[in-house]
Amino acid sequence: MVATVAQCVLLPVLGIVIGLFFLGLYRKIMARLHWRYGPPLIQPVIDILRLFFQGGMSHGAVFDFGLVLSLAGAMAIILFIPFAQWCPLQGSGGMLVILYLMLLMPLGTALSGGEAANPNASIGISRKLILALGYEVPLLLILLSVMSYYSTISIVDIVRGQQASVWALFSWPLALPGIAYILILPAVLGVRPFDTTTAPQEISSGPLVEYGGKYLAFEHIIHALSLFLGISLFVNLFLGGAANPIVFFVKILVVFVACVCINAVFPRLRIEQAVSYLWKWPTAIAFLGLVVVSLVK
Amino acid sequence: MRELELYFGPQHLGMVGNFSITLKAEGDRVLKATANPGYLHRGFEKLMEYRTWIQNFPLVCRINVVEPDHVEMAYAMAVEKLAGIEVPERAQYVRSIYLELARVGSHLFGLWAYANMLGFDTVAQWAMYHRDLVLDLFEELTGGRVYHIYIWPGGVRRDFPKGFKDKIVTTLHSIGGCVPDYDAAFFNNAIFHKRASGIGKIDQRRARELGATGQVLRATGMKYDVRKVAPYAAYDKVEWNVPVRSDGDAYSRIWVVRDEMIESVHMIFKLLDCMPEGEVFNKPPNPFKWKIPRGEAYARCESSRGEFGAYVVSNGEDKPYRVHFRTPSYPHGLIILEKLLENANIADVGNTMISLYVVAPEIDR
Amino acid sequence: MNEGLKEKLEKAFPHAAITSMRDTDYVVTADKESVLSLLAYVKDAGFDHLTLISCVDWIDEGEFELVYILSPYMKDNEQISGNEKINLILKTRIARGNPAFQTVTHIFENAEPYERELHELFGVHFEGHKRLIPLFLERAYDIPPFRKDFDTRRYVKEVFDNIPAIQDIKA
Amino acid sequence: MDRNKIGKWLKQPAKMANKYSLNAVYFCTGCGIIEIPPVITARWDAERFGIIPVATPRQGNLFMITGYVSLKTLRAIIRTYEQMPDPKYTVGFGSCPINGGMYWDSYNTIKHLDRYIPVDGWIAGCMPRPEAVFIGVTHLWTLIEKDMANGYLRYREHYDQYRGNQEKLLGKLDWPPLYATGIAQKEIAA
Repeated sequence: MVATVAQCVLLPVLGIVIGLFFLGLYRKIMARLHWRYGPPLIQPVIDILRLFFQGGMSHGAVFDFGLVLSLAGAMAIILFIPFAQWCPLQGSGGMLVILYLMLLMPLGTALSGGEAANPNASIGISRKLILALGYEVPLLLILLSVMSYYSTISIVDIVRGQQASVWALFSWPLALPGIAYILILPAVLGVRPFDTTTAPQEISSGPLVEYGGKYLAFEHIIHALSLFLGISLFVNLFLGGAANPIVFFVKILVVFVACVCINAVFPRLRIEQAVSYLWKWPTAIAFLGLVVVSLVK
Repeated sequence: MRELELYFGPQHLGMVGNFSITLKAEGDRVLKATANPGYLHRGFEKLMEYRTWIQNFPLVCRINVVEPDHVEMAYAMAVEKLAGIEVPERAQYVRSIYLELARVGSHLFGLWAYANMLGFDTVAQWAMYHRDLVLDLFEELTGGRVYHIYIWPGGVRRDFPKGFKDKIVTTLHSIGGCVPDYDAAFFNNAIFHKRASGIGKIDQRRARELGATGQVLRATGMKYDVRKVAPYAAYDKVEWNVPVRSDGDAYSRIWVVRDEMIESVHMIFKLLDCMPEGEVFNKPPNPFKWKIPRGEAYARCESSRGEFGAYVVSNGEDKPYRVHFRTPSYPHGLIILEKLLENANIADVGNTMISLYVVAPEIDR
Repeated sequence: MNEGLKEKLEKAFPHAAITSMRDTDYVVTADKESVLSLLAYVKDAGFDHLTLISCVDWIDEGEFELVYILSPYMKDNEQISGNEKINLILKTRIARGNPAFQTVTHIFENAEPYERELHELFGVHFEGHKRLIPLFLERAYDIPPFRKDFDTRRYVKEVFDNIPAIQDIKA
Repeated sequence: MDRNKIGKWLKQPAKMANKYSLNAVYFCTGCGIIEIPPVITARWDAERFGIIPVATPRQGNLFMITGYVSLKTLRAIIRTYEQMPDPKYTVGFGSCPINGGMYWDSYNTIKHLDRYIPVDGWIAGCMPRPEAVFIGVTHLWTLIEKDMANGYLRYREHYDQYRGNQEKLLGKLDWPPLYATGIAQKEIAA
């Protein structure tokens, strides 16, 4: 019991720390690919600190509520996704809860950003929701095939199943949904070529346009958490999770660096191009995977 | 759907230069776009009437920040036409090389702007780095990084310093060595093709009606280049091609820019090879007492965005009576942009604008 | 063709004075009634690129001079005919007192912003122009700023130098 | 990071965070903007010092007035400045905002920027080179350290005068005052 409570408190903190480390690493790697030195690794922490000391402006109760909702959603998912062997709420709901909670983050941002009544924000929100619609379809198919292959909705059991045999990405029928997941991973994380939501050069950072001060700081934290969550889910489902936190950290680090490299070599897509991409190859492969998995089963 | 009014600029990351477009949009679609210039209006041509002919040189180069050299050239050519000054042959070559270097720098800046607009930081940063190398050359030649004030009536201010030829060659080789990288990362990138093809499409008939020049016109297939049709400086002394494309969209324009850059580099090498020895400067009279006979002249040159012209009127005084600059961004930014943005996607506003290479200070002057 | 054009112009517009200044600049001075037809004529004759519309304030003579500069685009996409290097400078004078002239936007579509600019900076009214709204300026000026009788140095002294520096209250 | 620096971080986290996270509002106010891309990209890399451009004024705390300010831009500058949250720092970049520079006799550019919005530091030159920008930033660091970069406080204190000057030039401004004006203002100051 004590262990569970301690995990419930510590895991979100760990998630934020790792997420911020990722943000710093992201800027550093991008800088190196740009032929420059780059900021110190703790730059995101300095930025967030500065934002907390800067006065922000609220745009009403819904503005605050949406932000809190988003943050709470992100924090809650952490408790359902195993970080190595730690998963405080493993007995309750598994993947289905994760699916529900994952909707909270864009929804909270949409609520909050929409309250700011800036046209750029509303365009950004509509893009965010359309993009979410785009990747949710293949994501659902992928999750369905994984769940039906291991005949469980518990993510811990899926990890155990992989650790007993081989990583899902390299096992025969599950390789197909695995490939589909790799194809949509940049969209889930919102990195290029799928960063249409916050495209600063097009719509002035979209939903974030009216955020300043501590509100923006919270948005940065939510962004960091969402990076951590998206990669953790992938690692747990297809790269066999880990029995050891350090191994798990190394795995998410490798996936993250790969995503940053993809981010560095592509411009951004338009939203309808992004959706038509997401609904074409990833969906087709995921669907094929589902069919094959159900046949094999 | 609700109609939105959106301000694209002046404070906007995707806006290069202080310019603003007011968009009436419905969802993601632009219904009507209105260009809103004037944020950089300084009344140059009025100020020039208060300054002597030579005093105006530091002023004119500020008309275009990205590429001040072609403004100097146009004004100097107009003054030379008015006063009837001859330019030594070596100076013509030096001018050509200098202008082509400016074109390479300016196109790299444009590449930065365009890649940055598409969110392609990597290529943007490379391009800006390479532009800086070109600026280093300018700094050695003229002493200024951005504004050079190098071309004067009667030639150029000073000859190439010792060993400068080799420096040009080395720098251009180091930039040219990265062309395969640029091609692989950017120009042949599938997503760049997806984002740029079909955007801001204009056919040749329409481009002619609206007064397009430069790569906007060349991307529709016409080999119209002032350097070719009305040669000035030393452009008729060497062989070179005018790169064209036929589709007339943003993709073609960016490719024309790329080909032009490569063509410019080749041209610089050829010009360096056959450069004659001699003087580079026919000294004009004492600038404080220099009076130019009554008359008028229109001189034009091909800047990196299109035809740049200077219309100068003198009434026999030591100051110009009236100067008016024809800038390529003027029709591009005020007419063509408005027409192309109708029914475009909001995501393509900056894309269209930068592919037309609209430079705001040129419009406002 | 160059000489041919000159003769043709002289025939069609006997009142227009045509002087060839240098080998590439042709100056045509016309009265203001014949400018529109002249523009339409030279457009058909190949000068289909309106490069610039300018205005010169001849204050001593009490006249504005409108200047239209035209040059030909290439007829063919590939071949240069040699005419392209010609600049046709077409000039006409209008009275300075109440300056008004017809718009040429129906002949050259790209004349629109040029005429807007001249309207704003010189106060020349172009009849038939659909959008004569301000282009550059933020403040209203009594005299349009590009006219010769507008002294920008005096204006700067009157307006900008009269803005006081911020006084520190505490001190 | 040496021990001295860590000590500073612990003592004055707000100041240190403000110093090393200067997020610049990317507003191309004049021709000085041509030197900003080199500053923030590969050759000079301002991100080493935590300077990056941000998309909207609400997210930034450093406002660079890059070059001459025409009247139309002044209006946009005031709006942008008032949207930025405190603390915010303004840097006048180039000679034109200092005293008009080479446009001293232009009818459409303002001559002294500090009469309309408070300015914390100047970088002289036309254009200032990228190195000058970095020197300017290190000076700004010193000012922040010594609590002397207090333009936003001055703006609040003398808002009557600033608003008066702005309205003198631009006519009646079509947005409400940021702070209370008139007698209430003087009470705040007192």
